[in-house]
Amino acid sequence: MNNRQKQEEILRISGVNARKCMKCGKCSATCPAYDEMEYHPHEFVYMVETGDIDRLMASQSLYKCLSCFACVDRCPRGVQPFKLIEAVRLMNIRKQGNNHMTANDIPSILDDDMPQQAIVSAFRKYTK
Amino acid sequence: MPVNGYKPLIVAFCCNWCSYAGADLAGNNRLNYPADVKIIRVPCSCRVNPMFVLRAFQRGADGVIICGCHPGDCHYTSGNYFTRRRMALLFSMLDYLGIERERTRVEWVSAAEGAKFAATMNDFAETVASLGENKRLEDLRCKK
Amino acid sequence: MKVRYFPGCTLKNKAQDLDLFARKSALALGIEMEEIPMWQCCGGVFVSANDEVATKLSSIRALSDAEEHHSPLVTVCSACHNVIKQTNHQFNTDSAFRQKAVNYLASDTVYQGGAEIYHYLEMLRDLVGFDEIKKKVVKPLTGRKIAVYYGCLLLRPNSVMKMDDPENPQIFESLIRALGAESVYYPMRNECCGGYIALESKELAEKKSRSVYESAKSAGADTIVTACPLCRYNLLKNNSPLPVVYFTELLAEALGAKEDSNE
Amino acid sequence: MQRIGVFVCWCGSNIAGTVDVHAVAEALKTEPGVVFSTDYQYMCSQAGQNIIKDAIRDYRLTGVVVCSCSPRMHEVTFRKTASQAGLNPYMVEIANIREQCSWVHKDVPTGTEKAIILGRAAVAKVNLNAPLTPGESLVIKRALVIGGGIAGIQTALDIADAGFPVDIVEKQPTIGGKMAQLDKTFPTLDCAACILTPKMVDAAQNENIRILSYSEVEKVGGFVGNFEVTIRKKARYVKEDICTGCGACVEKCPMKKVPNEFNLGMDNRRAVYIPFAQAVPKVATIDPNYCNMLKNGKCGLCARVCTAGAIDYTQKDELITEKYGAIVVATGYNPISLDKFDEFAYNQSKDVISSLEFERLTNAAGPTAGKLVRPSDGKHPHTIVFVQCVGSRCDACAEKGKEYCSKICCMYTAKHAMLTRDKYPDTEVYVFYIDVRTPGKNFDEFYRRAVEEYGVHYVKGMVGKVSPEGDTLKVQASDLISGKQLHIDADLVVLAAAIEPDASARPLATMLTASMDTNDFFTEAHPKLRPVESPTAGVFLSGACQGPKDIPETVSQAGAAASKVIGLLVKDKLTTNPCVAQSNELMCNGCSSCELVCPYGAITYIDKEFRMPDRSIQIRRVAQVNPAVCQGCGACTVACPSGAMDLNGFKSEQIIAEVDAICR
Repeated sequence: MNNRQKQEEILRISGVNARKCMKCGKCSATCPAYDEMEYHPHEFVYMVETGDIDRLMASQSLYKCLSCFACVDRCPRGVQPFKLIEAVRLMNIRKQGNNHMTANDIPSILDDDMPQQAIVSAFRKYTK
Repeated sequence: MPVNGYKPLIVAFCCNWCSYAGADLAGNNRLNYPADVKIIRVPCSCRVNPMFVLRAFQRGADGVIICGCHPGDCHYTSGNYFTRRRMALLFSMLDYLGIERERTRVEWVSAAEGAKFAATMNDFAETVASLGENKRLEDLRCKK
Repeated sequence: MKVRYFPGCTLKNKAQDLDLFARKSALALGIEMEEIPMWQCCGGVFVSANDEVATKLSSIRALSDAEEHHSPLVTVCSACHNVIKQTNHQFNTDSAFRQKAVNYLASDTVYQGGAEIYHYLEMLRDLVGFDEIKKKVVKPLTGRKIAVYYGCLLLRPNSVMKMDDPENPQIFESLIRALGAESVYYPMRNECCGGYIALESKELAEKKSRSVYESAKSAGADTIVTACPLCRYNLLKNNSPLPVVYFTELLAEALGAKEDSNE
Repeated sequence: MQRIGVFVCWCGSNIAGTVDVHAVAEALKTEPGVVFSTDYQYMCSQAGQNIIKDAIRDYRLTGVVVCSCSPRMHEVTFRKTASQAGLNPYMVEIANIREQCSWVHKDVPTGTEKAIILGRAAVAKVNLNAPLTPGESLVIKRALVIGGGIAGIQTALDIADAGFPVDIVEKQPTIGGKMAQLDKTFPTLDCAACILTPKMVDAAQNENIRILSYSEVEKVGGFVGNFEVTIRKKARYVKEDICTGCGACVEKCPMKKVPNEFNLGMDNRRAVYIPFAQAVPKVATIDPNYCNMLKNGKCGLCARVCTAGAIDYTQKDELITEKYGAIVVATGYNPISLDKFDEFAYNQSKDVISSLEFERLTNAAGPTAGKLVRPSDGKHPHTIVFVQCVGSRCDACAEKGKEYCSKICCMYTAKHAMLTRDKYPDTEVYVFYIDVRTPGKNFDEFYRRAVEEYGVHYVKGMVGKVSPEGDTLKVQASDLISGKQLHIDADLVVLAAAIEPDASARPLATMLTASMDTNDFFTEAHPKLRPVESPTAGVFLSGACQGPKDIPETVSQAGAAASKVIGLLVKDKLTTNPCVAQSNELMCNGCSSCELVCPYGAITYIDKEFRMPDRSIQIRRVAQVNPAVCQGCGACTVACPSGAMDLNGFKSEQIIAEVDAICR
């Protein structure tokens, strides 16, 4: 897939219209994982809008998103940056061999109290 | 877009305040749509008597479209609401008579929506062309 | 009143208290919680991509069950509630997804999209009523200072969840007041604890959790109450100085159902 | 049979480029009724019009078809031409072969073929045209202005100055509107009260102006030149003509805990009150929701202390009916409710305030006598964060705010920031902006001064969350230029709330049959060329009811609306559109279907005597159209089951003739 096709695929599976963004930065103002990210939510939207996909797909920022939906709720334009982040992440892990985490990685980072919810969701979010 | 070279005959009733002005705007912006569409100006879409639509089909029109102001924006406050109800009834009756639903349409086009007017007409003309000629209601006695 | 109950896997394992006290309280309130037979894990997180179907089928099975029984579908875990409600929303608004999901399931009874989904809190508010609960309280939690912790999943995305005002919610506070305790306001009650990252980035999870419990503590709370097992785990794992308990436990306590025979 | 002349215009190459104009003129020659047909380069030019006039005389034409641009462009021109040559102007029809033919089709054969068909339809219609004569209606020389803010006051003053009587209807107990609540005005920083209150006094003293305060419009009937309006004058329980505004009653009223709406609830007033010192009319009003005497019949203190004897607890609402020639809408705006934006904690902290509240807090006549303090503890704030675009520029699918830019916020926020830094140099002031929009005379210079001379920190980015912790407000925001998430401990947060039309506008628009956009702003007759007229004749627009605008814009629009009103009121009579409905009494069966669908109430029923063929007299109930009220929409013509109702200029047989011509 070339960059343009990737861009179209991301927009398609996320259902997001990145052109709605008016660059106010409220998503980044609201993001609880901002400081851990290389590219921040508003940059995600801009990079998808302009087709700068490869750099985005290579970034660790994809796995810092907390899925808290705060950017979705507070965006004044209804852009839903979270859905873009998730779509880019899926583009990555849907490609064979691109899992962010494998089943073998899990036991070492597990502890006794960890609820099932965290483990199953890790499989949803990081592997395919 | 003629299908198999067939060019349909389409009558468009446009209200003076919104849709007719929208059609003018399409012209100002040089937005193409098929010449099969012929516009008749009426003061309000509610001036369109179901009789006019029947007459058009009787005389061989292949499609009839009625354009008015958006609901709530009628120059005469409520005319387009009458249109919406009247035409819903008429179209379902025409459907019963074998005039396909796709041959009739009500659309809201504002004076500012030149692009929408052209897009609507392109779409409608294409749809009607794909249905082919209207034979159901055509009164052959009217043909010379 | 009968409801269909989707407990979810965490409630069968690490969060058995959340489940147990939910059942006991329901009993005390005269609600019959019928566990959906052979329910399957919701997946823990809603995959927002609209071409993702398989991961959402378990939710649709649960929804279909509730529809079939003409009963509200009740969840207690925030994550299950979020996943099921978002799946239902997609089912009802995205016809391509609906078609695919129905094809995948190939079941005799096709889900029509009509299930009513209630979080346990919403059930208390909308189907029972907080005034009614207040009447049934036998051991009011007088003197307790409770910080309610919504987290993210109950409230957001608001366009789908529609539980309460996501920025200034009141549902949890109203319950706490109905139980006779004082509800302490603190601004971080609807901010993320970092739970989903707990597996991978302990530091970030710790930072976020700390900001939550410190906010609650400085507001003068003695207990944090939550509906989410992951929030509870995360806050406690990251050394919350305040106890973190499930809301169902407080409810059962106030209703006098906590110490009943353990069946 | 008509004698019709056809005139095909080239419009330079605009039409002639895609339409073979000679072929069109030639083809139409053979149409029934056509006795003359020609083409010319510019029909609308003097020379072109002369061709038409000459042909009318030479060929004794009874009808004219001009194949040219849109009738919306030159129908009036060609009707005038015909009338100058002695032909009834309504015998002219236009075939639109430019906007709806030559400009939208590419090749000559297609364009020509369609132009011929359109011309044919016009000819078929003219064959059935009948001469029409516009009627006349009288103009009542009195205007009504709805809303007594700066827009309404200015409009009323201008109309009154021209010598026409004006009534101002204001729903509050005083005129003055939003401007009365403001402290200073941008970009000149003159004090709002200093420039507004003299105008309020002028209005009160002008003998042509009657101020109906504490009143609302209840019903509107009639039409341009002759509206009949019912106004409800709400009971204020104080005789307006006797009250001297001394304030003794206010001082003695024991009911002290009524939220003061003039200060946006930041302090309290009494149950009997005068909104502010410069109120016009300066008359007390008793608030029936709080007055003990009105609620329980206990108290009566104000009546006892009123030496003038103005208090009247038995007063009732009064209905006034008055006739007007013109109506001006000046209903203004309100800031939106901030309930849906509680990420900014407006409902969670007293120290998060709206910009209008900030105006009151800095106003010398406000609740703090102009001292800028935190509403929660009365302390001086050291760090103030201003958030712009709260609720403005929201996408419709976000369902929270307004899609439009509220226009005034950038400038008043710059003003607030600048004035704060000027008066309290020890405060740090942050303004979070998405874009700073300052188109206006001296506007950008003003904003730059706030940054350059007063050291206001303008940050490109938005605030994500405000968390009240203890007595500070933790502000989490993004700084897009430095690429950082900022965390500011603020003492006061000021939200520039979007503005929306006043809630009274929508029901008023329904009464006036004036159109509104989806945001409830009144629509202009033409967005560029008729900006102060509503599409409904005789209804004019002044101020923010038409769209967000600042004071200078409001005042100029108010003046423009007044000049349009004056232009209408100087006329003694108006000509009316002759294209109105007409009922054929012989066919009418009196069923009332037409009356029910008429949006203007133009149709009434009368009992009329008919002489029957056997010379007997029969009395039948038949419809009658008032041509002065009818606007010519045609709804009734379709509703009529017996085919009695028809529309002049657009008769059923004419439209059918057009259909037939097109389908031939």
